[in-house]
Amino acid sequence: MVNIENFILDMFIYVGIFGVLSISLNLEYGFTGLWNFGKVAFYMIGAYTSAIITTLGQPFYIGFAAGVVVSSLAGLLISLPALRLREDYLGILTLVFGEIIRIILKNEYWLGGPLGIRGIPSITPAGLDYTTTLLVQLASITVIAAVCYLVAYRLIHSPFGRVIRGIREDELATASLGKNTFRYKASIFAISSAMAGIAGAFMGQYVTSITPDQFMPFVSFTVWMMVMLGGFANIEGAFLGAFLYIGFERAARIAKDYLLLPIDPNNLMFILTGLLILIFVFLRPQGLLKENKVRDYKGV
Amino acid sequence: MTMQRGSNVKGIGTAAAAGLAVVLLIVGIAAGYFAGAATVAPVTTTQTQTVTSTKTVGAEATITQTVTQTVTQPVTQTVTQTATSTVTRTVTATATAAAGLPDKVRIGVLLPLSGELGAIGQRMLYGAHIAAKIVNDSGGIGGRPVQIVAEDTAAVPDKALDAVKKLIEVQGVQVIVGPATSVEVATIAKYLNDRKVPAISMSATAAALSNLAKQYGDTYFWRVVGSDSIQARAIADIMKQKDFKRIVTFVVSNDYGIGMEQMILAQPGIKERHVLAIRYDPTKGDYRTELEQVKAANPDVIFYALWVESGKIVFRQALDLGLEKIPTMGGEGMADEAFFEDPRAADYMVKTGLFGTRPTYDPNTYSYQIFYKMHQQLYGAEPSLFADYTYDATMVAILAVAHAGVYEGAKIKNALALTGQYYIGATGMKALDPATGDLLSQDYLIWRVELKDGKPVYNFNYGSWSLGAGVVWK
Amino acid sequence: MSLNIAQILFNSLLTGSLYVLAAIGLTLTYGILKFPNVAHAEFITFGAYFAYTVADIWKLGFPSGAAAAFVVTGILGVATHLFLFGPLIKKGASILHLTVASIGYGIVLRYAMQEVWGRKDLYFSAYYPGFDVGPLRVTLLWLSFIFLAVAVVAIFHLLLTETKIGRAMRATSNNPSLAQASGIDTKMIIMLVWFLGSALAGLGGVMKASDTRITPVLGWNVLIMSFASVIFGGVGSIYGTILAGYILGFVENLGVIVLVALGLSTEYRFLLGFFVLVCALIFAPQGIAGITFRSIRKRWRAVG
Amino acid sequence: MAHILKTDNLTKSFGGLLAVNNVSIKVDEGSITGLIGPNGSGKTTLFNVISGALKADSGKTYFDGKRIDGLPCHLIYKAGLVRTFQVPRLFQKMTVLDNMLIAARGLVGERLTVTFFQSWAWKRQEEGLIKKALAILEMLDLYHQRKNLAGNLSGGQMKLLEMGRALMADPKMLLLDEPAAGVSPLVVDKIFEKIVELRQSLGLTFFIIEHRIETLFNYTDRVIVMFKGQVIAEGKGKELVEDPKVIDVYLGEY
Repeated sequence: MVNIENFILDMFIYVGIFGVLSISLNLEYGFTGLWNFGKVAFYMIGAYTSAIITTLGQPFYIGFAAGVVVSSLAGLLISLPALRLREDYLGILTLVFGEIIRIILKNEYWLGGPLGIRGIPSITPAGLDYTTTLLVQLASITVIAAVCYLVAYRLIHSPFGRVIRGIREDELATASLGKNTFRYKASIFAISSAMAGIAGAFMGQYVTSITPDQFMPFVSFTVWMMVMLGGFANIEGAFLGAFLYIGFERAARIAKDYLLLPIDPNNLMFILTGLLILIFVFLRPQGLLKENKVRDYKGV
Repeated sequence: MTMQRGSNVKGIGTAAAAGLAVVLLIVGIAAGYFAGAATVAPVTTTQTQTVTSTKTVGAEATITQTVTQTVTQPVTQTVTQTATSTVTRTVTATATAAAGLPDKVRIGVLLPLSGELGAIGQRMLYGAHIAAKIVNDSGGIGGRPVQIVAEDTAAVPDKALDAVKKLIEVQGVQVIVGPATSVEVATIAKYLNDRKVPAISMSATAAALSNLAKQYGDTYFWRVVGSDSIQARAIADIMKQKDFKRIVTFVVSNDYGIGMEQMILAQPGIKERHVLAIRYDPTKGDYRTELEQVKAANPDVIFYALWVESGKIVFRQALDLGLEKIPTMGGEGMADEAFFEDPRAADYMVKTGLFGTRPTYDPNTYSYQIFYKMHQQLYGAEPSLFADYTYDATMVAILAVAHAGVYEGAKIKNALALTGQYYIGATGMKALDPATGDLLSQDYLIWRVELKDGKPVYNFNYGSWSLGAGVVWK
Repeated sequence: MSLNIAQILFNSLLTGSLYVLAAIGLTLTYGILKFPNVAHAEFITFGAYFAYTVADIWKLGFPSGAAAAFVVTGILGVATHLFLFGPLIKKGASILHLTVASIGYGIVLRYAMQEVWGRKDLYFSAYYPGFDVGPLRVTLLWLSFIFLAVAVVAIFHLLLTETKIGRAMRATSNNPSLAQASGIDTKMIIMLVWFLGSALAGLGGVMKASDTRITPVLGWNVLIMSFASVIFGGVGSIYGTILAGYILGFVENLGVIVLVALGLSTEYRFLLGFFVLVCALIFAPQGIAGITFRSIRKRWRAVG
Repeated sequence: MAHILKTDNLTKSFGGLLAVNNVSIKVDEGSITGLIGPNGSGKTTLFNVISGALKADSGKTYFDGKRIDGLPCHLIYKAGLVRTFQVPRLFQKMTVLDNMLIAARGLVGERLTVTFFQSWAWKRQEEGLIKKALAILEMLDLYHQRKNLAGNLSGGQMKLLEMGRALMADPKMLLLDEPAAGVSPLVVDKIFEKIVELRQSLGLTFFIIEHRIETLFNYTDRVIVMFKGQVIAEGKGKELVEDPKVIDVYLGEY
């Protein structure tokens, strides 16, 4: 009764969800140079907004749309004071923002309380067998990821993408060239928060249950590791990084059954993750894939 | 969990014999169930059931065990009918191979083996291994050995989801013991329903989990521990009986603590006596100002709902701040000898005469002794909090597989409701409600921390509470 | 009985003292190397575990445990610089990469400690009974906490103002390349900063652990508030950090009273500290060390 | 000739240090004006204040008849005043061509709606801009580097590219901060010849900080001398060489 294909399909669904999160972080950090250590906040806001609306009986597309809008607005809201700060302060502020949202959700019973929201309607019709359900979900996240990819693709391969790269390289120089850098940074924050929001909304209906404990700061760090693995400022790398990280995690879970180690496998896995980060920082700080070019300028 | 040391079971020569006995008991009960299923009253009313088992173990000894258990269904509060049935069986050691079972019967276990609850989770896992060893020592389920497949959840919902998917999809596990926390249960419940694999939790007590079956249309979540809603009732009754007029609740800010606080406040007659609610951050380790607030509220009792890790710090700081004159109450999580590791926490508990509720079970029963002895033998230590419940959850899972006769989640689930009624576990009778997966009844004993020979101990004979009888002091 | 204000102020002092001990090291390395060292949390934890080993496993007593933790954690900090951050900086790693490296290093350290000392919580066996001083309830441990923090502050003050090495430290913190140009051995100074910073973190860990328990997440739980103190006080400013640590301790404890009165979880207490921090970031990004009335007015206009 | 740039008692201090102290200068339209002074005399700070990178503590700046002090950088650019930096601030991880194109005025592709839904619109617009950029690059002898990353250029090429980038913005006036620093002496003259050429062909105004006084005197119409945050002299190169104040504070050091 082993259904390894379900495990693999499920893994790819998560690769899709985290791929979208990685793209959104890549837009912020990889292309614009904004430190966002609170990615999980917008993921969480998307998930909760959508969950609340769909459990009230609204169809999923309204929930998704609301999730996108609310997390995008939250991104815009936090960006107003935050984007004036130094980059490392911005990182710490966003990290704390995520914790604030999580603690509020945990303590407010009308928002679900510590046990969160259960029974979120799934987008798959009831009565399908499990593998088919997974296939439907995988198809849906593929569509979502493709849309996010396309949005990111258009953004970074355009004059807009040139400006945000300029902000990353040298904000003052960009401003001296007539760009209202604040507006660009705020737009990027809003767009990538919207992406994180839809990832959250999708995850909510897939698991059909969300709890505040699912949104610990470590989730943000995970996304950072994925971006780092795949390559900064590379939107294909976002998916590669998500695939490698999640694949590593799942493979390690299975591998530990076949290895007899003198060391606790859970500890070992974390130590290896930490070492992997260090190795990348030392040997390939830019990640596996190279930065996406703005344009190829064929024929020029 | 703690227990009194002295054993009243005489005549068991070796632990192996004891193990064999239990398995025989289990198999016998299983067989007896199929033989006499029709004669058992449906568990819709309150019933008192006395189960007496007599069995012969080799040439060494004959053991007779009598367990009297009151099974009360909480939904029907007014007792309309009491049926007593006595089942006496003599079991012989014949094991028949179950054709529908695989070569190895895998029991999946989800526990926090790392993270904040890692230490306690590792020791809870002992319970599962003990259950498996006892069954395997006597030949497994119809000749098929039981294998424990443990996965770490770190008490993180996402990891629990990963872990349960690995168990079911990669290893084909069809019955699961765990997970430990209510949050994890809430996260994986839909998946269990989708995959039609039942999970039996040993320690998820949140009342809201009783709705899962209704929400998802089928009962794939079960628990061998009472829902907080029953315990809250017991606690409220005790508070009213003691006539506390200024109650302070001091709870850990998580699903257990906040849930407990909310459940107790929802009981009639408590809100008006409640003067202050404090929910604290378990990671903070600095509760002096919270405790100062408590002092200022001038309560006549502090009700604590906390886990041992942060709880010890709270108690120690309460003692340091001179709060030892205010009487204290607590929930089941505090009946744990791990509190005594910190002499100051123990001192506080003794000085304030901390008392509280805990699901009743008699550590003197044969069932508990089997578990206890095996634990001592294998791990050389006292069983820790919830190791016994893990043991029972595992036993219930094994029994259900034996009942079902096939290794298939949906059938095992169907067997669970019936299995539970006949399993007398280390922690008492495990009658499960097929509609919600909850323990049908839970009586509570009232314990109190006392000084005995200069050492702090739990007195488990301080009083008791049941739906019918209410609070009884001893 | 009404609220004992004196006791709450005393509690604030206690909370603040811990932040000060944990944050001074952080502000030193942050100021000179310009990146937030997240692995600082693990130095705090390591100090606690090491002190436990010396005090309760080798049974050498609590004071010698604390002293040993101070020295050994300091050495760990120096080793970290020599083998990790030093080479990275030489390679020209960006601030972000240093930060990410410190996250990775922190994970390695934390789980290595978990492997060595196990997951079970550990407790110091040292015992300090409480007694009353006027309206205050104190214990020897709490007093030593405050005394230690004050002593550290005083020693640092003397070090920075009265000694050559202290002036060199300040110069390096303000402008490393200028300091180097003016003949200061910045390498030596940076090493010293790592030693002192980590050693103080270790000591802070011992203090926190003796008040509570030793767990692998001990430092992590203190880290966020340490960062708050550092940024609030102005990165690199020791006096600012000290002041900020005590202010945050005070705000938090006062916040508990407000939160309980509002019926909210005191888990929000850390948000109150952060509310102060965010205001500080917006109105005085140089930290409280750089606050003047004019700068506040200017920021207000810039934001409004 | 009209004054295209005028400052009125500009003052900027850092802590206690007055970096720019009551500076009032005028730059004629279509002129090449030099700004000299010893290190730390406030030249770059003056540029930063004029271009909006720093906010003045007090004083006014007029450009092309409009007041521009207090405006953010990007609005000063919009008015037609574009600057370069002492250390070139190129976008090192972008190609030379991208560095040029980013500076262009009125790019429709920087609007999100166009980016998402009308990519043909900005692509068509860029065809023209690419031609213009390539022409400038050719003039600056950077054509062969057009697809290389800006970070891989030599120091002199970076200086040239930064000037090219500023030209791409169709400015009315350019503030050049040491356009020939770190460039070989041969190239220095080439750069200044280009500047003269540009003034003639496009009618641009130049305001240039330069250390090489000889060069500056050869190519500029007027030179302003700053010392310790104040303007101490201004005039034609030859007059200044004879000014005792200038000799004292500046030339004396040489």
